[in-house]
Amino acid sequence: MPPENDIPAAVVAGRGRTLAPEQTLLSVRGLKKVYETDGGDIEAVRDLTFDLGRNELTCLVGPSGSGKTTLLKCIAGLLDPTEGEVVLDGRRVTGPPKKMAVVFQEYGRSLFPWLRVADNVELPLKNAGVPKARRAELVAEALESVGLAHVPRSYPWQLSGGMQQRVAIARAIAYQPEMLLMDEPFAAVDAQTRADLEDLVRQVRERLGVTVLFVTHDIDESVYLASRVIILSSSPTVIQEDLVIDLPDQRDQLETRALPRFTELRHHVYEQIQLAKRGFRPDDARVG
Amino acid sequence: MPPENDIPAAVVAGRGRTLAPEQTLLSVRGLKKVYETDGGDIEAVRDLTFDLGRNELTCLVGPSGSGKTTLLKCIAGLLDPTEGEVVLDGRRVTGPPKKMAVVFQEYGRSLFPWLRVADNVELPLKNAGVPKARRAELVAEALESVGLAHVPRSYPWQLSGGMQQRVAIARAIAYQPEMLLMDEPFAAVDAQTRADLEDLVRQVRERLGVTVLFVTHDIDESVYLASRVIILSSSPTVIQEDLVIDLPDQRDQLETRALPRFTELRHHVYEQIQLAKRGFRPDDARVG
Amino acid sequence: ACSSGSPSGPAETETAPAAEGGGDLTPITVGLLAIAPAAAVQYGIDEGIFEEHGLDVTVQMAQGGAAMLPAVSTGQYDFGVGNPLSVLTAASQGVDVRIASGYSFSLAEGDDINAVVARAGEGIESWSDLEGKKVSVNAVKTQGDLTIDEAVEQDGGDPSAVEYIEVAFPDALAQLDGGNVDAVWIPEPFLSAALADPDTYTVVGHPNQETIPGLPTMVTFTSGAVGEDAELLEAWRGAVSETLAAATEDREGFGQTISEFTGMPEAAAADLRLERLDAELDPQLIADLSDLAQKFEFLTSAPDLETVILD
Amino acid sequence: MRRSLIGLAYALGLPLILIAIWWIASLGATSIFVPKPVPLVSQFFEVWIGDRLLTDVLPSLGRFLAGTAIAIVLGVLIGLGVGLSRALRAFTEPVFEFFRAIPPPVLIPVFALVIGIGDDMRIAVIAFGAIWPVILNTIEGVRAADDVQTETSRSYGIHGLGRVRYQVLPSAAPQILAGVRQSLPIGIILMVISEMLYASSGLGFSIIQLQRSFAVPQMWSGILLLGLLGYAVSLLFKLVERRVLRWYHGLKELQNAS
Amino acid sequence: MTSPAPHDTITRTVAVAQARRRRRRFRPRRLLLGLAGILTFLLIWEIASRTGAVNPTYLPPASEVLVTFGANAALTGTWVAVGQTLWSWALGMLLALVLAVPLGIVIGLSPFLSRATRSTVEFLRPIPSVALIPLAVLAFAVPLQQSLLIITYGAFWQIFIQVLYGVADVDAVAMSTARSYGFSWWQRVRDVVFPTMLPYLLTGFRLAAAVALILAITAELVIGTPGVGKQAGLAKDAGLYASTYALVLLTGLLGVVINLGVRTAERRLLSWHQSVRGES
Ligand SMILES: Nc1ncnc2c1ncn2[C@@H]1O[C@H](COP(=O)(O)OP(=O)(O)OP(=O)(O)O)[C@@H](O)[C@H]1O
Ligand SMILES: Nc1ncnc2c1ncn2[C@@H]1O[C@H](COP(=O)(O)OP(=O)(O)OP(=O)(O)O)[C@@H](O)[C@H]1O
Ligand SMILES: [Mg+2]
Ligand SMILES: [Mg+2]
Repeated sequence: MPPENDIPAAVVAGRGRTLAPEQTLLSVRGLKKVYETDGGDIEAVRDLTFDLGRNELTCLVGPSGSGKTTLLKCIAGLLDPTEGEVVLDGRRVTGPPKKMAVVFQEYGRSLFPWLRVADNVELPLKNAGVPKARRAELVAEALESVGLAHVPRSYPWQLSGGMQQRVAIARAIAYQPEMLLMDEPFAAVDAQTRADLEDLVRQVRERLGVTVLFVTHDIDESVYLASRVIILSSSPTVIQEDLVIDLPDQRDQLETRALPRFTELRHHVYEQIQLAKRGFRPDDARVG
Repeated sequence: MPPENDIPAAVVAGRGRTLAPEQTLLSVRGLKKVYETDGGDIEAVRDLTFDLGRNELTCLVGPSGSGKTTLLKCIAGLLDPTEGEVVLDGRRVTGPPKKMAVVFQEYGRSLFPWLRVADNVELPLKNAGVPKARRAELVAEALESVGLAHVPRSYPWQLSGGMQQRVAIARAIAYQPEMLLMDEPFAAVDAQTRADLEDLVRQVRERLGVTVLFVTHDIDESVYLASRVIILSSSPTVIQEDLVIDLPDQRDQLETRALPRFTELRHHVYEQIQLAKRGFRPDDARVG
Repeated sequence: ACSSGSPSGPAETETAPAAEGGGDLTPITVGLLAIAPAAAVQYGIDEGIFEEHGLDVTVQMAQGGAAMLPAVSTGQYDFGVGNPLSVLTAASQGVDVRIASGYSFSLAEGDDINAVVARAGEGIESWSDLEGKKVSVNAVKTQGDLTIDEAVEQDGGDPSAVEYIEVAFPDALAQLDGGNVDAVWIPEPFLSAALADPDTYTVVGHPNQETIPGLPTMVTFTSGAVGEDAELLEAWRGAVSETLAAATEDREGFGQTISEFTGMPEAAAADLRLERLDAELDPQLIADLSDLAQKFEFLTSAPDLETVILD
Repeated sequence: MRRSLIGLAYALGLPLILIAIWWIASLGATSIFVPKPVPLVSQFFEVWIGDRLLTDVLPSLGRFLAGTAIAIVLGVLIGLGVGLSRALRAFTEPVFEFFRAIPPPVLIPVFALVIGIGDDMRIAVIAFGAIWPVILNTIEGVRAADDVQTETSRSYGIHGLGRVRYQVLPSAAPQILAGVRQSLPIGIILMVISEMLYASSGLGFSIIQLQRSFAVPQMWSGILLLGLLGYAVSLLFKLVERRVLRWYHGLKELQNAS
Repeated sequence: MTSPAPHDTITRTVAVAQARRRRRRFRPRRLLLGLAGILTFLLIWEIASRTGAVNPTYLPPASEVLVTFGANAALTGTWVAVGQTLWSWALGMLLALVLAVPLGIVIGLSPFLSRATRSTVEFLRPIPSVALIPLAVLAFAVPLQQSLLIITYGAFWQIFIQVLYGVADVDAVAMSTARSYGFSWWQRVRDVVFPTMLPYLLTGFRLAAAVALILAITAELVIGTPGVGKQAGLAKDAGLYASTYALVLLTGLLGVVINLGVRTAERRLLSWHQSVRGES
């Protein structure tokens, strides 16, 4: 089933968009990941190819189990791909790269509960040998920018879920990455906080010029946030569609979401995911 | 700040709608709840009055900490109100009433992990002395209606979150309550499952003629689900608004949500909650 | 295909309670320690001597005098066989125990059955050489260290400078070899083992002979209540007296019983040098012991010997 | 104010009732084996405050401290090493299981053979007995390091010693301290037992001695002293643990409240 | 073997079970490594003794001890001693269980009783059970009774405290659920409290089993209650050093067997609980 009405299709079916080297920050080429388990091999990701441009905010959506987390971990250098490669800024990723930060869904487990908020944000800098004065500066700035300048001495677990997730974001910001990976970071926070955090992510990208790859389950969220949405097929995963979000750059929780174009895009992504869930795959389409 | 445009206001500011006795299943009158703690008294709920009609599906929304859970527990007879009373079907509630079932947010903790799915659903019936044959029938029916007829012998923790929550709902259905209380039951399940469960709740209400009081954080959800939304002020709590949802009775995840009226209602509830969060209270309005 | 025997030594025969008592025997329970002289009671039972005196004896093995005394005082056991100093200590603390008869005595002259032994050639030759040294005894604050203290003092040494360490008799020579202690107080049969090797060990002296020659090493005791029962007491004393005499007489048969009773190899039991066994008790010896114990503050108050020693 | 009074009433109520019952019940008792509250307390000071404090109590405490300190330090080091390597874990597991299962008192005769019967032996016995809970809990704690935390560390380039210091040790700390808590009473028990065999001084020795000389109230006061000691050690540990694991208790309280 | 933190036990049991299942993959390798560990240990022992690094009189080589161990296994005395040790262990455990479980449930379920007994429990619990040895000796004439007092006291607290934890761990939401469905008091105890408490009880039992064995052997060594511990002391006094070590080995194996036995029983008793099934 080809994409319908006025939504532009991916450049090549089953492939994400690729860019010229000078625009590209991250390239994923022919990525495949097979988990070896007791019960046999599980092919989580079959063949992914796409590029992320500098300062882009890309959302990754797809059915549960489609390998979004797997892909992110491969990019973060936390997992070795079975085939293919990930190239960051011209260098091939083999371990966790320096200028990359990851925000995990499980904020409760990703923050160190024995460290206070400021210490949590500071730890990666300390470990990287950043001088003390500079560290203090970066931490203060980062906490300021997520609106948590008032609680540096609290422990993470004394904060609400949304605040905890903001600490994790502050930690990532303070680390000054060029690339920020976020794996369903807002899945467990309430709707109101979620809206605030969404706007925070957009702000951060703008102000710091960071490139963001954002995994989410939530279709509305992906359309609202991204300048581009990559839709994954169900497992073993290929790219179902690589969709440009042609909404105005200034977004607003109420207004943007009320735009007819928003509803259209939302609807389109929803249908694509329903397709993916039902097992439709772009290569099937090409054959069929 | 009075409610705007074409949304009808509550009958009396600060009060919920009341009904004639013959239509009413549940009456809450002047309910007040003060928690006595080491750190002093906390007035969670100040003064709530409203009625629920038979077979209505009412949503309760309000800022975090506004006392939604407290109110629900008072209605369920799990907490004694400090003042005021709850009357179910003409009888005053003093302990957990027979024909009421509660579905908690924490499905993981509300299901008994040492019992299999079917046993979990069966246990309340067993303790209530329902004969074995009848029990088996009710359990099978309930599991069927939540689409879990295929996993009666599994343990709850072997199921996904959404499935677990469906078990909790099945348990409530099998118990054949006249009144079903649900406290943020879908807060922790993913968006797709959530949509399915929402439709399930609407179905159950229709088929079984049960009255539902549904607490949620999610504004979209409240508008989509309910025939009526009660918005609570922030703590100490009174009713901020009692809103009739005049959407068509047949609802659909994509179409209903795309209706302009839906967006309007959504927008309205959103603003009311923002107001509530900023501390606006209906009685202030009356005075100011 | 299990062979009998235990991993800690040769066969250990469970001491069976006395055979079915016939007629109108008085049933009594006697607490014994698993040491050679105590086997005499068993010998007397086996020989039917107690039965002749109208007593049907059940033997209870106890782990030490300290456990036996309370049992006797509260009537769980009717009689016990143990060292007199413990009895005096208990009595002075208000435990209701009475000495019923003599039992065994160290030898008043010649080679005594216990001695202090040191490593040869290390310069510990006289009592006063023990000053500042570690000496092992089987239990602190009993007859061993009491008589050694007195011997050291008589020799012009300072008894408070002797450090006593508790080491079980069988282990004592090994600890002496290992250099963990400087001298050991040991009874037979360990003493003979040491004497057989004069190149390694040297005897410092016999502390009992040094202080109270012929010191009673064990007595039989009972509670005040049983002590009132003149008939029973008479029967007991008669039986013990006869038993001890018979055991002394029949050295070979007694050796057999010792071997069975303690698990000691038969040959060793046959060669064992024994204390003097006698039911007669010279109250003066107890008085001397009491005085000595008070002198070294082993006893904090004087026991009333009139009541403690039954006549 | 009222609250703290109620708290006090709860804390003291039952103990006072029990002591009263004891006191009344022992009023008429004549047997010297029945302890009485008043002589017990007076004996307590008489027996333990004085020479015995220097010759018995303090040396005992010293051995206890030395033994458990060795156990804790070695235990954590070994536990860290073994916990971080799956292969080492498999390699040592059966041997550790076996050693842990040996009731430590039975080692006293053996240690007496190999080490002698001095203080080293007692300290070694205490250390040997107390080390297993520390080792095993440290291993478990290290092994249970949260995946997400580990991935966070890795993604921020925290590895090697830095990871041990910043992530592994703190996250295993609750479990390690749980091990320490188990090892302390074992240390006290072994302190006492090691003084009951081959001894010439110490708390355990004194108490056995008092029992043998039928100084019953004094012996009871010794039992009381051991009780107080155990109580004090557990109290002290709690204080230390509360400080070190403030974050952990805060976290737990919060979780339990919800 | 910590006292499980409240609330997340079940979840954690599941996680542990899953972790174990994951570990199973390495079974053959693990087994080999474990065997290698044992052999290495024995080898070091053998060498230490043979080279005289440790006086071989006092530390006979492993091979000699193992041979003695085998020889001992053929002696009835060994088995009698094992039987005596296990008998006092079992009796002590039984007594502790019978006392601790009902008391723990009753006290744990009543906020008033828990509060009122807390200070007393906090004081009595850390009293080292060996402190009671002299008391036991004076109070009872029969060695077995002396042992039992000490064993029961030590084991009691382990079980009692775990039962308290277990009762305290009953989930508030689970309890609310039960109440909202109108369960009676007894139904709540049976259907909610008991299943929640059971894993804790079994943990307590396992901890108590280890403590009880230690105390049984201690009593044998110090008081002289017949059993393996006494045999070990006697063997050493008699200079049978290889036999001493063999007996120490035996106590260790006894400990391992008891531990395994209790773990198996734990799995049996919780077999209704799927979360435990992965554990093997
Ligand atoms: N460690 C692992 N071992 C084996 N299989 C795994 C592992 N992690 C993930 N998988 C499998 O790989 C597939 C993709 O998993 P992944 O977690 O990447 O999906 P996802 O898109 O992130 O899903 P979700 O939306 O639920 O988070 C799934 O089939 C999953 O079962
Ligand atoms: N057991 C309690 N003891 C003391 N205060 C309580 C207790 N439970 C709730 N409260 C307080 O009562 C108020 C209302 O709490 P409640 O849980 O009913 O709010 P809620 O609307 O359900 O919040 P949320 O949306 O976060 O679930 C809050 O201020 C809360 O701190
Ligand atoms: Mg994922
Ligand atoms: Mg709530």
